[in-house]
Amino acid sequence: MNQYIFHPFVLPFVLGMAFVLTYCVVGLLRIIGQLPKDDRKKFWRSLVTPKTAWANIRDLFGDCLFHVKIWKRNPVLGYMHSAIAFGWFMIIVIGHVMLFTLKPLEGVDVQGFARTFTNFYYPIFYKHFATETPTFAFLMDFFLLMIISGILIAVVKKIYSKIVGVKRITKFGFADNMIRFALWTIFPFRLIAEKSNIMAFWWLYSIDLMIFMCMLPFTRYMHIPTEALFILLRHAGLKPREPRKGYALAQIYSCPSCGLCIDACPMSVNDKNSGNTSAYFMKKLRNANDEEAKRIAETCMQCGKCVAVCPVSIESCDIKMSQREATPYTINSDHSYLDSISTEVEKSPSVLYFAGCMTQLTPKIMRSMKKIMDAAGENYEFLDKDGGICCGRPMMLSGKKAEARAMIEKNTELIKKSGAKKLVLSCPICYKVFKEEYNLEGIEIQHHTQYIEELIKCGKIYVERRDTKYVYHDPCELGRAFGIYDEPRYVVHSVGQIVDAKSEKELSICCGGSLGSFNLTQQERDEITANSVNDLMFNNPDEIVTACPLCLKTFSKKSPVKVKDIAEIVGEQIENC
Amino acid sequence: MIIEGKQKIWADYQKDIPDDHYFYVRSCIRQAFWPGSEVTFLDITRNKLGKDFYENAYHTTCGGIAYHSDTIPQETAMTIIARQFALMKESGYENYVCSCITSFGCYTETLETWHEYPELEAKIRQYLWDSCKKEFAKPKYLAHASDIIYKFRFEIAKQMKFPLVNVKTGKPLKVVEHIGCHYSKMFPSKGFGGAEYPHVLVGMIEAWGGEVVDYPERRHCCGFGFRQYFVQANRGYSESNTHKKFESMEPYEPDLIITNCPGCPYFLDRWQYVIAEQTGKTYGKNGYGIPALTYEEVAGLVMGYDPWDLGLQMHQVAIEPLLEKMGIPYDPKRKYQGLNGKDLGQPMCPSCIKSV
Amino acid sequence: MKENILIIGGGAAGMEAATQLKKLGLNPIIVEKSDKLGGHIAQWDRLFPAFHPAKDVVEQMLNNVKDIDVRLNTEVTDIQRNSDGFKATLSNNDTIDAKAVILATGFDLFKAERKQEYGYGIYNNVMTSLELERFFRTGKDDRINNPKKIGFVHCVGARDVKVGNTYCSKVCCTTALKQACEMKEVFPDAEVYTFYMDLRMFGPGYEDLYLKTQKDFDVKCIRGRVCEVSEDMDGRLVIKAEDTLFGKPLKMTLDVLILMCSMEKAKSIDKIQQQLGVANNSDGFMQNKDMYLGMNDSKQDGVFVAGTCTAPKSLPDTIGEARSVAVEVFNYINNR
Amino acid sequence: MEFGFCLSPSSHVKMDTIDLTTFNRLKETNPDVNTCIACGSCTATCTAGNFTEMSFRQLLLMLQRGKEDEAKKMIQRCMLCGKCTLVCPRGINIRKILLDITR
Repeated sequence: MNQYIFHPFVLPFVLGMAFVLTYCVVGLLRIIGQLPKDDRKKFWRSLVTPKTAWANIRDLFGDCLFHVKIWKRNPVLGYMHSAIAFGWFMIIVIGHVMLFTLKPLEGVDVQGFARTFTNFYYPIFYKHFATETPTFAFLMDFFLLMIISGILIAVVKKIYSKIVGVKRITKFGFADNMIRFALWTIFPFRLIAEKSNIMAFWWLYSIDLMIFMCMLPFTRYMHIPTEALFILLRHAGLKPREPRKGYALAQIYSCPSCGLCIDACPMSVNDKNSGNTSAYFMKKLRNANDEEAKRIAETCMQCGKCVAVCPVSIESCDIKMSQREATPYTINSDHSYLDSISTEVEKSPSVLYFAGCMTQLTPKIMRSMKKIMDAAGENYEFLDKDGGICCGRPMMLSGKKAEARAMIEKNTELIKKSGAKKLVLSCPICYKVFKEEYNLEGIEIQHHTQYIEELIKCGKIYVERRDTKYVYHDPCELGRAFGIYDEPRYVVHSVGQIVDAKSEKELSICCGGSLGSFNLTQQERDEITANSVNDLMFNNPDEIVTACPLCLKTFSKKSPVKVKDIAEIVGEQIENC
Repeated sequence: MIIEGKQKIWADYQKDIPDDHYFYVRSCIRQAFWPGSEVTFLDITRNKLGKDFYENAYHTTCGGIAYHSDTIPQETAMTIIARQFALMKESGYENYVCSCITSFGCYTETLETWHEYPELEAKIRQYLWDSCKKEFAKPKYLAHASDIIYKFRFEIAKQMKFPLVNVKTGKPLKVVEHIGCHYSKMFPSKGFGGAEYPHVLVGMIEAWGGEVVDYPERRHCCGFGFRQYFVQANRGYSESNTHKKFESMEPYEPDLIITNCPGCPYFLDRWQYVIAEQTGKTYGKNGYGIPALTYEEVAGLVMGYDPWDLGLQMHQVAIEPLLEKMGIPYDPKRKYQGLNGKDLGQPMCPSCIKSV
Repeated sequence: MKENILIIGGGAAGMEAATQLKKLGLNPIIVEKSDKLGGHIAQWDRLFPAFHPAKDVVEQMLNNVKDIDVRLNTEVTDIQRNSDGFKATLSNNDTIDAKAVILATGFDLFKAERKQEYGYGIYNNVMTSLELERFFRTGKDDRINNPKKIGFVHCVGARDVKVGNTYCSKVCCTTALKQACEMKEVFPDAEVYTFYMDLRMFGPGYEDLYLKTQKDFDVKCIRGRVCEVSEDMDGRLVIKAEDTLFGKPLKMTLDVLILMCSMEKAKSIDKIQQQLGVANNSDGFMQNKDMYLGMNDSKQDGVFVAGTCTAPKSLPDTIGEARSVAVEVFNYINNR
Repeated sequence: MEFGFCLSPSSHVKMDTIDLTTFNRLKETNPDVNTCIACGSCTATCTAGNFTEMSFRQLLLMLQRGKEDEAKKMIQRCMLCGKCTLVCPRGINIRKILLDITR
């Protein structure tokens, strides 16, 4: 047998590779198996539907190899990731291409299994076994250096993360540190081995690979193989049902613990709370630390910013919700008293206005809405002028979907009975649940930002412009949840000058008042609010405008300038026409 | 317990009452409940102490029951009282003593009201004249019959045959004192010892050799409360009051309860039977209850009156264990015989509480 | 200008007024009936709201009056007005001629035994706030034996028509919470209850003390006046009160009950007050000229009032009044 | 024997014997349960309280007076809307406490 085709140092690699492949296949089957039946069907169908199939291919390359999302956010980190991922991918591909085009095994007396076995490791250690053409040599060296350049950045990032614009990185345990060290050293070893052909380095290279692959399933680097599956599942349009099964499990393993969400999370303004961010949540889930996972899930404000910045698009908010749903409480809700509430309506309005609980605490929004609707000559009615029924969203936020139904049904009944064709809401918290959970066919649901924009655009109201500099705060459940960014800005622009906040739109920082969190103390919330206000004050606006009664109430406590609702500034500048 | 503290209060709440020449009025319900008590009182004061206690055959109720049951207005009650005072005046007495605590409360309340509102007194004077053509004088001194026994407690002690001592152990009997609410709770200065730590019964117990039990619910009402008792559905409240007191005194293992009100001994006595029926619980030893006696009955016992002459067979709770503790001889056969020796017939004996 | 100013009372008000008058060039003379200066505050261990040692304050005040003529163990037995001011005869037969008199006679603590239902002087384990301060100072009191349940009753002798005091004694609420915290410090395992009618946390830092009392010391504040105290077989106290916020009566056993006694005007000054013609107000405290601009003036020329002889006051209030009375007296002497 | 009446239960809260397990457990995770000043803001603003007897102020007292069953019954009315938490002058995290009670 040709001495150049086999050497014992390939064995560690082969072992590692065999292990990781087995693990991945088993994991894959497990995840698919855990999917509820209808989800599984959806998944198979998505693989053959051209639209999703194309999206799959696009994202597999774009996200897994080129890391387009990270590039967009931070080119240095983008380069780091794509250098390593794409470089590695390329040397594997080129290695195999070389195997086929140069046919180095041709004429060697290996057949059958032995042949396959040799194919398996040959491209990884090819330089020890054969020489290549200059083109291949150049390509292989080029990508190897590319990987090493990425690793260099990674080392620098580890030592001084601020240099790449990251304030906080996830804190890792022993395994994660160890595998990272293995990853960092694989390619330098390979470079030295290839250039010097010293056996020791080939051994080190192979052992490093084995360490990396054997540890892979137990560390964050598992995201590399899992992400591919996650992309497919995501495109199939699934939702996590249980916090540690099926789709959620795929997400858990896809989380690279990169920690981008740590800086993004509004809670991180307090160092103590940076441990309550999504990266750690996913880690706790992965480690099956249910107690902690539960606690973090209930501390989260559900603002969605971690999802917005996640390079892997992990739906951590949804997983946290499924975690909340999985927590058994015995609240035994009894809302039967709602049955006795009369559904009689005095008049039949065309527009029905539902202020919501939070707006009841900010009556100036209601007053402004009344003024606006009067000015527009609308035939409207207030659904909850004498105190209404909660929309059900807060109950759902606590993970009690079934308990929320009684409220949803009663409100639905009240709304349908009114005969209105349009429902206007002032509270984005309500808006979300009305949009997602209510069955109000034939009734248009609008947040008042959209409604006012419409009134202005169609000339039903005329707003006199003034000289005030406004900054607009995007409420989480209006902005990130529904992408309603332009309507409010149009409205604010109609009233006065609009300046940017430091973080805008999908990066806007939660006010801190969120009903999503159960555990945050008032003091912790105040810190978040102060930070968010600072961000809004970036361009020294005269007034802060928001479109959520809860944001309004929360900011008002901490803001150095006046805080107003969008309806309020319109109400102030309104003229009948 | 700091006894000096109590003594200081007792010294502060002493009232001035004469030691002789009283116009005595009876209680409506005591005559039915404890027929021996008032007789004994008069016998002790007149014959044993040699005092002048006059009783007028024409005196009536004070109206207290009707007044507290909201069936007559205060003016009516006051006119009835004015008539009693008129009888006293006509009989030539100035000192008024009543057997009933409710009456004592009503008299005190009336006199205090007249003091504060003289126009009301004038009005009542007119009412009395219009209705009976009588004129009244306010008593110079008003006393409750227990005040008299309290005043003469040491004289009684001198004639004492059976002190409140357990003859078998030689130890003083443990005695619970229970004061009628209307004795001093309304006007603390009108009762010996005031409202919080009344001395009227404590003084008797101590003078006669007993040991006073001060238990947490000592101040609590026996539960009579006219409106509570008169309506059957409300009697549970009445019973519950008594129950609360017994639960509180139980750990002290009292031998005897001494009272100065018509209703209290009645309810403290009879409810023990009802509680035993309903809950199976008795508060004395060996399935007996705790005897609840009037102060006259206790005075009579210590002075050596025959228990059956005192009317102790009228008590639901068997009195015999107490008599045995005190070493008082008694003839079991005479228990249910009338004064003339005629057999009155034995009452049915409940199974839940021992009655003999 | 070395006019004599007679100050009756050597408590916080008297000492502080004397200190200021001396600085203003007058000659204050303090007549104090007890054997030392300091009044009630000298019997206190720590002061609300910040648990500041009372000793520090008292020592500083004592230091200030080092050079001042102080007559201890002495009472004014007679005082006569003359053309020159006042002539006071003391219990040691000395006489003092003074241009002006300051009444800084302070308060008597309400005699807790007057509220008979609380059983002070009858039940072993009922004590007053003052006695508790003594416990904090000396660490000794027979009534306090590692208690597991401790109760405080507010408004003892205050806001109570039955004892003739309809006024609020102002400082007892804060004192009660302070003492409750201190009890919790000494006996961390004990449960501490305060029975209040209203919690009047009127000064700076007082509300913070309230929050601390609830949150850090886990003192349970129950709104309702204790109405009845009795002793059980073990000598523990059985109390009854209504939890008025819950709307139900409650009953509990306590190991020690502390009565927050109110302030009453000191009685020992009645005769002198009468001689000077200074009347009492409806609360039984000395009447001042008016409660806004004339708070330090009595209605009599040359007679001034300061401190708790006119109404219940906190220590800072008293010191403030003592300083203002000094200015009033100074102006009075100068304008004569 | 049938009397037509019976002993009525005492209305006294017997502080010596009540069971405070739930409240004490609650206190460990939410020390602010102690800080209620009974102002009643939570009750006044309560969405469910508009239709029912729901009152968080009372509910806390129920737990402190050993009426856990009543408290748990009252919680059933709650909509968890969070207005109470927003208006509480002591900053008590009421929604969390409500959930924790049921755990």
